[in-house]
Amino acid sequence: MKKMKVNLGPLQLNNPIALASGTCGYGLEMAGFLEIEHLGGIFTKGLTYRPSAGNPPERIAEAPMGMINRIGLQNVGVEEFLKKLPRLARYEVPIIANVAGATVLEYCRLVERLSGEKDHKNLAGLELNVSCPNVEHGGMGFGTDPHVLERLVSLVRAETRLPLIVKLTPNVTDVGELARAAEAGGADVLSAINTVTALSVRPRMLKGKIIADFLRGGLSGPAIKPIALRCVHEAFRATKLPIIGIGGITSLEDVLEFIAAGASAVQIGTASLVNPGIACELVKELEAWLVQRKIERFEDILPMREVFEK
Amino acid sequence: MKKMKVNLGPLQLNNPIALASGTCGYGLEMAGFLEIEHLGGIFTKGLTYRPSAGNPPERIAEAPMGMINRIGLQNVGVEEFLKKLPRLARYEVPIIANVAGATVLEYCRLVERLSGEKDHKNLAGLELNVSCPNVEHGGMGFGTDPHVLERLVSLVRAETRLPLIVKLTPNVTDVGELARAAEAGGADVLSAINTVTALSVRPRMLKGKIIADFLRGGLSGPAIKPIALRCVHEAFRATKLPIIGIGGITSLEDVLEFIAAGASAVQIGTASLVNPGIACELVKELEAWLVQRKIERFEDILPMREVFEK
Amino acid sequence: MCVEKSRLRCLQAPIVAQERVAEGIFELRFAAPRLSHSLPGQFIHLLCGDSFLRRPFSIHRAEGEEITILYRLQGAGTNWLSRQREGGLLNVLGPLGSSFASPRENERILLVGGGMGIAPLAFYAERHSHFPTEMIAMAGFRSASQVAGLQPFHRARVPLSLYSDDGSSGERNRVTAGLSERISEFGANRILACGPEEMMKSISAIAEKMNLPCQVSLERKMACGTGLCLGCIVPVGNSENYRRVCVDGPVFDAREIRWS
Amino acid sequence: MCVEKSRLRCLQAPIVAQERVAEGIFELRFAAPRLSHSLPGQFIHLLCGDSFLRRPFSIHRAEGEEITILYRLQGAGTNWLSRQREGGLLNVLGPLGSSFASPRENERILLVGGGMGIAPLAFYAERHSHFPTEMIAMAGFRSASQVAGLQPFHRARVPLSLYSDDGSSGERNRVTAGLSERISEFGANRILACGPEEMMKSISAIAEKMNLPCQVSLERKMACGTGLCLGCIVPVGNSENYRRVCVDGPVFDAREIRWS
Ligand SMILES: Cc1cc2nc3c(=O)[nH]c(=O)nc-3n(C[C@H](O)[C@H](O)[C@H](O)COP(=O)(O)OP(=O)(O)OC[C@H]3O[C@@H](n4cnc5c(N)ncnc54)[C@H](O)[C@@H]3O)c2cc1C
Ligand SMILES: Cc1cc2nc3c(=O)[nH]c(=O)nc-3n(C[C@H](O)[C@H](O)[C@H](O)COP(=O)(O)OP(=O)(O)OC[C@H]3O[C@@H](n4cnc5c(N)ncnc54)[C@H](O)[C@@H]3O)c2cc1C
Ligand SMILES: Cc1cc2nc3c(=O)[nH]c(=O)nc-3n(C[C@H](O)[C@H](O)[C@H](O)COP(=O)(O)O)c2cc1C
Ligand SMILES: Cc1cc2nc3c(=O)[nH]c(=O)nc-3n(C[C@H](O)[C@H](O)[C@H](O)COP(=O)(O)O)c2cc1C
Ligand code: FES
Ligand code: FES
Repeated sequence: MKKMKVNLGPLQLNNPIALASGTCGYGLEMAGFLEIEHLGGIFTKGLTYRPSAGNPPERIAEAPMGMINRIGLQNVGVEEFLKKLPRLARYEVPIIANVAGATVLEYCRLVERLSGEKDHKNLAGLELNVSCPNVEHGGMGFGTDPHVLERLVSLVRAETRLPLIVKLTPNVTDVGELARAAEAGGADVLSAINTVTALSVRPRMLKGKIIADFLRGGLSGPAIKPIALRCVHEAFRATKLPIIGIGGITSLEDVLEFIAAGASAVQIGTASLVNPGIACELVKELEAWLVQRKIERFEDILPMREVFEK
Repeated sequence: MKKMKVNLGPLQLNNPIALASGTCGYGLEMAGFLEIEHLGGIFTKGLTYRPSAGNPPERIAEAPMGMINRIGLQNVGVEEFLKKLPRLARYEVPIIANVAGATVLEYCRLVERLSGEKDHKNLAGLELNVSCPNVEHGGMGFGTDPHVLERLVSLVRAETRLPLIVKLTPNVTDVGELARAAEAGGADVLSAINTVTALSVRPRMLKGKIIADFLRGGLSGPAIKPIALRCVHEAFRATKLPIIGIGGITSLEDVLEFIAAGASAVQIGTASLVNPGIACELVKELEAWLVQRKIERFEDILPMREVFEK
Repeated sequence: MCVEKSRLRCLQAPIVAQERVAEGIFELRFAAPRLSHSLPGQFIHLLCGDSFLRRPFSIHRAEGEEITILYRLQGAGTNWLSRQREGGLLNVLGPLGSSFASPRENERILLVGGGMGIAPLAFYAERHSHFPTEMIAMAGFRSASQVAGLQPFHRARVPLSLYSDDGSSGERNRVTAGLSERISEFGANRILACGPEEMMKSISAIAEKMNLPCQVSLERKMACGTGLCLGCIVPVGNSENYRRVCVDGPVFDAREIRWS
Repeated sequence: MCVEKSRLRCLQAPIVAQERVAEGIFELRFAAPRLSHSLPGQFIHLLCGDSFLRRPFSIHRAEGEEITILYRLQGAGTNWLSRQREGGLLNVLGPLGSSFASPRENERILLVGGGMGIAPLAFYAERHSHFPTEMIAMAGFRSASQVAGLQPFHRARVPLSLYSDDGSSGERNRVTAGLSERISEFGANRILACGPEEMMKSISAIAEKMNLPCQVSLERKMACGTGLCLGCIVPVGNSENYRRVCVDGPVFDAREIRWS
């Protein structure tokens, strides 16, 4: 559907509904559940240079209208990943690699490796996951300090001509400041948000005292939607970059809320874990919604920045 | 019930279950719904020196497992408040005034006014609400910058001998850092958390574009419980102060989770808006829980700090 | 321990009947002896399935031990409500809020309702039907398919004029169109109104001009419904001053409201 | 477009029957023709009311167009499930996961189940009852009041030994206590086990010592159940290596698992 295409600076998605990193494997895993070729795009599982086993169990806990995960970056590493790309290519759906590292160098090497001539053809863009613990700065994420973030983005930018998306974390005092840092560093697009840091506590008694099993990780799902909307809107006001909204989307109404808040496209994350076919259902619903309103192209409804700047 | 008493440094609550600020008026409003005298304590509506009308409507929106409010600090002002105290005194329940200001001076004058000899008798403590916009520092909350917070707390500390509780906001990069700042400033107790900044978006079409009615405010209710637990635990690890846990508590299980995470008592907020009698129900359930386990005094189950410090 | 006894608790009320009475409009009846003393204008606050906050609904009838509400499908909450069946339990908080002033002898009261706003007025008519007072009612709906909640007026023998936006039921007009004439004809000395805000604003202006006491019942988004959250405010008086619709209202003296 | 057809969609399955079969244990039957080809060991993933994540349950029976699960009350999800009635709809995703290897001719298979772990083994016994293979089963429960899910063994004429922690039903012992003797007596050449992790760990050790192939069905907290989230991992092999219980399992070769 040409009419559904959406342009985010240099990044073009087939339609505004994409799959979020970490909830759709490398894309191919979704073939059993939906029509991959109908998706707006696929953001693959967080990739590191080398294969990584991720965190030991337990990794997940349920939460009110959401879940907490501490998967860590279990992934096949860049070489295996590159082998998967040709198989994905036949679906003609934009693939965006979600990339992560523990050091700036690791990010750069990974991005460089992904940006070779050949892979350039199979990859539509790179999404920088900056929520991972930053071993160079005492474990705080790369995405929480504007100086650290701007430097990372600019160094990564130098390594690639692929569209560069910076994925913002909500776990900061001022999202707008970080959004500006990403823009200054040379990001083409912002995506928001990654998970909200949270703790699951299972209390039990031990020798008359109350103690607990803890699971610290990232909260996702509908519970964080109002936080995600706030962050998207703050990023929207802080920069001129196009934005991909993420966080708790489960319905067309949610999609429209993110678009109204300033996003030009969205990613579906946790919702796919509950209903693996949901993204394609939403694409169909959005299409029907546009048809019903006699709207020619999806992009026509995107609010102009001025609307918000009153 | 003596056995339910809990000591938080100089602050003593009748039991670990208190009412959170902004969801129980000035306490008297609750008389129609529960036995005030059975409560652990009452944290009254955010108070400013002068009466304040708060924000214009709309003020609330529903969210998945929660709500967003932007009440602002609608309150009767300190003089009217002081007149209410004697009527509350007969319930023999600790009353803690939640205090707020737009400037450091306003905080100090308010705290001074509340700390006179006579009122000292009727007030069990003061809770510093540091989430309000700080007009001296460009509207960012007093609770988001450790230097600003430490200075505020120490200046307020100088004005009062009442137990001083600092209420932490979750809208920061590093809750532990703010907790340490509050401790350094002279806080006796920490409470956590205030609401999480969020946005409610109601999209609609205008001239073919999607636009929205926005309501920016604080998210509360079960949706934020995992975030609140994380903040409580971070504050617990960062300081030696006793902690009052707040955020999304609706059941005894929730209460135990907060205690296992490091809180010595809790406040019930949004849950009272859905079921105004819930706090007293929880007090009864907790009592029964202790009796069933043959635990003499509530305080016996509180985990020692060492438990966490492995 | 009188206070103890009168404490408002949430109650679990069994559904007695649920009926679709018009297009997207339902009547729901449940047993709640403790609510039998509810007054016309008061509302109940209902938990509706997964929805986090309660939903307010005017009491439409309180007869014996049974309470009836009349509601229109709107969103998730009312959708859930419409799927509940006889025997199911409702979590009810109420009765809440203020009520329409009871009639005084020989008053001539005009009731003006729009849409679901008819619900509390019908309760008023029925509750006071044996009182020596004259009442007439005007009711406006979008179209004939939306007409509901009128039985109580018939039972109370309160004369009723119907209006609709499309003329499919009664006069094709707004209820407010012929209001001044109606007031004069009937010789009304009090007006009670409930319906869309625009309608109540107009009625309120007409009442003020004709110097008639007028009460309106307002709707606001509510969280607690019990006065605790300060979420449901309406501007009153001339300066920056607010009152809570849930406990200071929903029924207000029309002159008090600062209409927007 | 074969791929199209085999795509796994959530389905709305009407409940045919729900029955309490022991203390806190229920059997739930629903109609789902598309699941009739499910294999013993596979599971379904169910939405349970307000609970955000689905809940996994082994398939206990697949007969005609109907699927049966056997479950124990545990928390909010199973509580909701137990309140559902005939005619209600279940949101089902499945069948998911791996299955127990089908019997080969003249095998002698020992089925060992603990608690709800009996559910998939009973399915195995019944599904393969007409196959020329010998099976016996050992089933352990906390007490007589918890015994459930054994009918399929009877129907399949698979000899069954019962064990219980308190001796109230069958032998007062763990199923694992006399396992080695049992294996020898029967001359088992394969073991299938499902139950508490401790039990499966012991069985796995015994099988290894006796050099018998053994498959175990593991339980892990799951989010997706479809291999997407990497939440349900189990350590395998010798190094830092994980497999997903939901798609690589739940049935694993016991030697593969790195027991903790
Ligand atoms: C005092 C009072 C009495 C009422 N009496 C009736 C009645 O007798 N019959 C009837 O059909 N409706 C009545 N309403 C409106 C009724 O409360 C809403 O239709 C209902 O809350 C919609 O809920 P929903 O989940 O279906 O809709 P949604 O639109 O999904 O609700 C989303 C949120 O908006 C709120 N909301 C939506 N519409 C309204 C509204 N019109 N007024 C206030 N809040 C709203 C909901 O409570 C909820 O918090 C009354 C409202 C008030 C304040
Ligand atoms: C492959 C598989 C097959 C299963 N088959 C059966 C069966 O046939 N019969 C049966 O009674 N139970 C079975 N279980 C366990 C069943 O999934 C849990 O009892 C159920 O999820 C409990 O949900 P709850 O909301 O009632 O409990 P809660 O304790 O409130 O659940 C909280 C969370 O923990 C998870 N959880 C709780 N207990 C378990 C458990 N034992 N295993 C995995 N996750 C758990 C829930 O899914 C949920 O995410 C199976 C589990 C797995 C993984
Ligand atoms: C199980 C799981 C794994 C995730 N893994 C990644 C990841 O590898 N990289 C990343 O940037 N985000 C990851 N995320 C975050 C999501 O992409 C998304 O930003 C977040 O979950 C919020 O969206 P949602 O509420 O729709 O899930 C993960 C989320 C979940 C639930
Ligand atoms: C309607 C409303 C008003 C509030 N007003 C105040 C306030 O005046 N001062 C304050 O410190 N916190 C205020 N809060 C925050 C609560 O005290 C509490 O910290 C927060 O809601 C999280 O707890 P909960 O999830 O149990 O509601 C308010 C919360 C709500 C919902
Ligand atoms: S709804 Fe909370 S004060 Fe009215
Ligand atoms: S539960 Fe998600 S991978 Fe297994």
